[in-house]
Amino acid sequence: MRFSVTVFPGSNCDHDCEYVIRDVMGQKVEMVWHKETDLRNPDCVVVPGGFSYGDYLRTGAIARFSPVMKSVADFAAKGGLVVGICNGFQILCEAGMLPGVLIRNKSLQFICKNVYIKVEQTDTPFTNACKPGQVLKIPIAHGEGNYFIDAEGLKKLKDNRQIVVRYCDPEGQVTPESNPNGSLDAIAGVCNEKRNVFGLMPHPDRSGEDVLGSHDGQVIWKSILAAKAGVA
Amino acid sequence: MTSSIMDVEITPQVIKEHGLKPDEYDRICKILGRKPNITELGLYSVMWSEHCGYKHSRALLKTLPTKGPKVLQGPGENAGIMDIGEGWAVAFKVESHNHPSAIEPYQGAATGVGGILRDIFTMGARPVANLNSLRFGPLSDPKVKRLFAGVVRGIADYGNCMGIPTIAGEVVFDESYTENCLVNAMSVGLVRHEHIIKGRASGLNNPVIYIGATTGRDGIHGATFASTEITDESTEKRSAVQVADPFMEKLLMEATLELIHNDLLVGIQDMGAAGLTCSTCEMASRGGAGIEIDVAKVPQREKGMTPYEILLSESQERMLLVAKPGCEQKVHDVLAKWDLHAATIGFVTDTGRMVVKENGKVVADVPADSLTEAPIYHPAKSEPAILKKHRDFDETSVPDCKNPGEILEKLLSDPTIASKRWVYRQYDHMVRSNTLVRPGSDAGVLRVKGTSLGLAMTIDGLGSYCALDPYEGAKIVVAEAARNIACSGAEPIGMTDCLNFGSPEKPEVYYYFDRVISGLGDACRAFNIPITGGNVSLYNENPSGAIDPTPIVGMMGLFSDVNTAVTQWFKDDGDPIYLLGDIGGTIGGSRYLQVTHGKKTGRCPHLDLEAEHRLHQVLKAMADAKFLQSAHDCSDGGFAVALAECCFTGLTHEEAARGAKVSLPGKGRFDGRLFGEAQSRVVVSCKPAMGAQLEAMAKKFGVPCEKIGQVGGKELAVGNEMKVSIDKLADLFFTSIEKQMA
Amino acid sequence: MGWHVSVYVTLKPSVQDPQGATVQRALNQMGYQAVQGVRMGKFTELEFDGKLSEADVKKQADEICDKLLANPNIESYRFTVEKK
Amino acid sequence: MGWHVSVYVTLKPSVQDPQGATVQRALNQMGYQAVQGVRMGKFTELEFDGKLSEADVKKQADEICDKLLANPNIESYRFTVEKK
Ligand SMILES: Nc1ncnc2c1ncn2[C@@H]1O[C@H](COP(=O)(O)OP(=O)(O)O)[C@@H](O)[C@H]1O
Ligand SMILES: [Mg+2]
Repeated sequence: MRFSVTVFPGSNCDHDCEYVIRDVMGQKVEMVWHKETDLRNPDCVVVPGGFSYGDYLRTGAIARFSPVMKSVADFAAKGGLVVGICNGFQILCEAGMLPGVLIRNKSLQFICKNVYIKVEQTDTPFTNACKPGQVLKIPIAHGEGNYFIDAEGLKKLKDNRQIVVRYCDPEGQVTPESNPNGSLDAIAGVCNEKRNVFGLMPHPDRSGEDVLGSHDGQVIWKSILAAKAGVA
Repeated sequence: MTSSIMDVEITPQVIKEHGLKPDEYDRICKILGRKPNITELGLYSVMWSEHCGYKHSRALLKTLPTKGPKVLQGPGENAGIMDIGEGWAVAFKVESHNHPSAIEPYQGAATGVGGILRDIFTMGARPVANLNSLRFGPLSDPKVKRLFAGVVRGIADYGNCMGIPTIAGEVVFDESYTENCLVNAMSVGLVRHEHIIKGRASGLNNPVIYIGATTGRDGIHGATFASTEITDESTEKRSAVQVADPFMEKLLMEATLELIHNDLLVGIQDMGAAGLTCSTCEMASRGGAGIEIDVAKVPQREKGMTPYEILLSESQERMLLVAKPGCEQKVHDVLAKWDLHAATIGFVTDTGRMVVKENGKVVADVPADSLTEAPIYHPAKSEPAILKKHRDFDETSVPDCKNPGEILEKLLSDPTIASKRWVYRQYDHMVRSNTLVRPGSDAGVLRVKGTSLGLAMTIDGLGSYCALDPYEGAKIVVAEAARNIACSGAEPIGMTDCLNFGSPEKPEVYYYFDRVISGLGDACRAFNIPITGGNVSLYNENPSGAIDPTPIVGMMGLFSDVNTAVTQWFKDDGDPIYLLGDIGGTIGGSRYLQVTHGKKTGRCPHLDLEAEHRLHQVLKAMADAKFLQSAHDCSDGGFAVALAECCFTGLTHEEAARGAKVSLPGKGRFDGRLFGEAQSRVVVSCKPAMGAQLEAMAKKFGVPCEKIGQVGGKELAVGNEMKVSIDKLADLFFTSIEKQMA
Repeated sequence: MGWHVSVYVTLKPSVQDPQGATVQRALNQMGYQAVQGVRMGKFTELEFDGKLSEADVKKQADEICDKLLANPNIESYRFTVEKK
Repeated sequence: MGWHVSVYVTLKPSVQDPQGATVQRALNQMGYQAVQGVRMGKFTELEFDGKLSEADVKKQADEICDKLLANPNIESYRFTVEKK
């Protein structure tokens, strides 16, 4: 399967995405500089984490005007799979490709640690290999991962089953203590209505191998591979 | 405008304001064969400051061991470099940003990280890890809390934005640092041998190119500022705080590495302390060449800047490079890709001189190496009377402890001993997906992708020991850092150090400085660990006195097979626990004596260099043979604290806390054996089936080894003397700083 | 001569403001009990070329606010234009 | 009834503003060539208890700005007070 990873000035998890896709999952991966418009014919586009434009102004606010983002939007409009991780999620929200917005963590601090997330929806191309309610141990590393959306938006998310993953404890219970950043409804990741665009704050790119503390992130990549196989 | 500053008369007052002594001024006149103009005076002033010129330290630094088969680059470049095999090398260096952080904690610490990162990537190495060593006054002080919070956030924001994991560090809270906090930042990079590049200029007429942020009036005289004591007046001089721009630095880093990997450069140097002045004269002097630049071509942020200001500005995130002939256009193309400013501001000459023009008119013309060769001083030294008092302290005047459980709780809650989770959670320590051992164990461990190699790293300092006995204390700092590496299963291969002291012009401070350098050198020679570079920060004092003499040591360890890495926490119930080394029994200089008895005194523990070296070797051998389930050295808080940490520090890594039941070896005072800080001791555990082999191996290496108990239960039980709940201890340990900072 | 545009971006009332809440707590703890609410926003100053007409400056400033300086999901903005 | 205080915190002119510079570059690249300078600041709204006198509000607001909202090493501030 062919992945393209977009690279913005200030992206810094681009290497991690490249590594997990190519060396751990054994797939093809192209790195696409933000000034380019040709995505090089991918099956899935990954918008990686990092600090595009230093996170200056607002996370993701400047990156979304990069030339490559128009191509990513067109690709998604045609049904292509797009996944945004951490800063990638923030960029997709700013670009309007995903609903909601990510604001400062409730603690106002950057937080780097492993958390647990619960898979709420398995009928997406990004989670189809998960069992319903499966709990994944997966790291977060962000200062602005506090998901917010207005009441109407939240209702829509629920009605359309767009809340894909939520923060929980190791047993899968969603508790206030297991919500690391104050996200509304403990939302860790959402998809769009068409279910082909997915964003999440936790890092499946950093949790592909046991030596790193968890291989649970692999199931996200495996789902994407399965989705492609299903299409073919 | 320009002419008015050029006309400034060089009076004794002007010379003094530039921090130059009358005989230094005479020396400048002799070098030039005439009087310097004000711009030239400015150049000498910054380059001959303590910070850049190492006037009071160079003679002693020369005594340190710097050579070894793996050393590819020793002191003298932006960072030291060591071979680690398979065509890879590691670059590392530590640097202080104490004074700027005291004035403006967030920006000061952030720009400190920025500076040390530039030192790494200007060598052609990609930074792969950051470390930091911090010292503050007691955490109960609200001013300290703000300082601590600001410094940590500054380090976090910079490293996180750059995408470089901060994987190790240390924090100490002690009264001696209340007015002078210490912020030492270390960075580590990986480089293929063929990509190593140096900060030299060569090749007649090769273009000299300026890249990065524009030049403003910030930090002018930062270097001279870092070389004087903090007084109320210096808080006034602060007008020009440097604002960190990690995004710019990220672009600079990527562009620089691309330029180097495409073989477009002759040399490259960052602009740190003393800015354009330092980078220009150092590159010329190292390359045995000359450089001519025109300051009018320097990209400027403010209007009407004089040559003096442009040359001395310490605006951050700037670099100077010399392109290969015919590569200038390609250099500009790479920089354009990264949206970076670039300006050709001059060219390489063969005159050995640093010539500065402004719109074609010469404003400074001096021999480049006269700037990099500051005068060397051999200050007077005398042993402070207090040292004898410490040595003569009578331990028997302190009653033995009756309530070891309570003392253990108190020690684990002491902010210096307690978990620094509040700190490292703010640092991205996983980015680049190489971190195999995250913060919380004796050393951070990284893999080198595509190989079986790995690196272990740690940074340590023990100012309180050095204050009691600078020679012994310095030996212990090296030993402890190397021991931390050995506990992780790696071989200590090289070291960098940052020497934080008060004013060298005071004979007592200089005495400490001299003895500390002897101790560092002797320990490194005993362990065969070369020092590949470092930094000196003097004048860390205020009207009420100097800081404790604080050498900080950054240690690099190598794994040929990183799968042998060991962590400090117990793994399985039933595993036997051993103590390697002798339990000892003195309490002098211990954290215990300080925390429970309020006494910062006594005889500093003694370190037997040979016994310590054998310990490092046996630990490595045991790790290689995969005997070890865990290994953790006894340091602050002694045996009891080390044991407790083995029980619960795995919690940071989502591993279960485990109890242990052990007997207390040795004879004599309980408090000495439980909480004393005798050296060369490590608590290890292994799978039950490995016990006999482990004991045999210890015997072979001549290292004392005693089976003391086994892992299991919900309590830490030491003989009949102490029994405490692990959950309670873990809670105190992990939340003590968090609660104070809430 | 140029145009000086001052832009004020504020969070919509329905959006939580963790930073403002923290500042308020800190102020109350510091003894400023009379502070009953704190909201953090952004203040941006833009300098425009003097050759543009006032109408053009207003039009461009509005676009810039709408597209870049504020996120309409959570923020509102207003701005003022002065000749300088 | 209460007091509404609007605080404007800006970087001192000599201090570099990486955020502003980055936003300016972005705007220029997006086609807004007429934007010749951008400086980023903070805009904070404080609500004070209406029982305080105007003079007290001013005094407290000034202290709050100096101690907490602005960093005197690099920033300046000004504020306005309104009855609401
Ligand atoms: N404590 C020390 N031990 C060994 N070498 C040192 C020490 N302090 C400084 N050096 C070496 O002296 C040289 C000059 O240091 P420094 O001025 O800090 O470098 P930079 O120009 O990068 O700031 C460097 O090569 C450094 O490694
Ligand atoms: Mg340097």
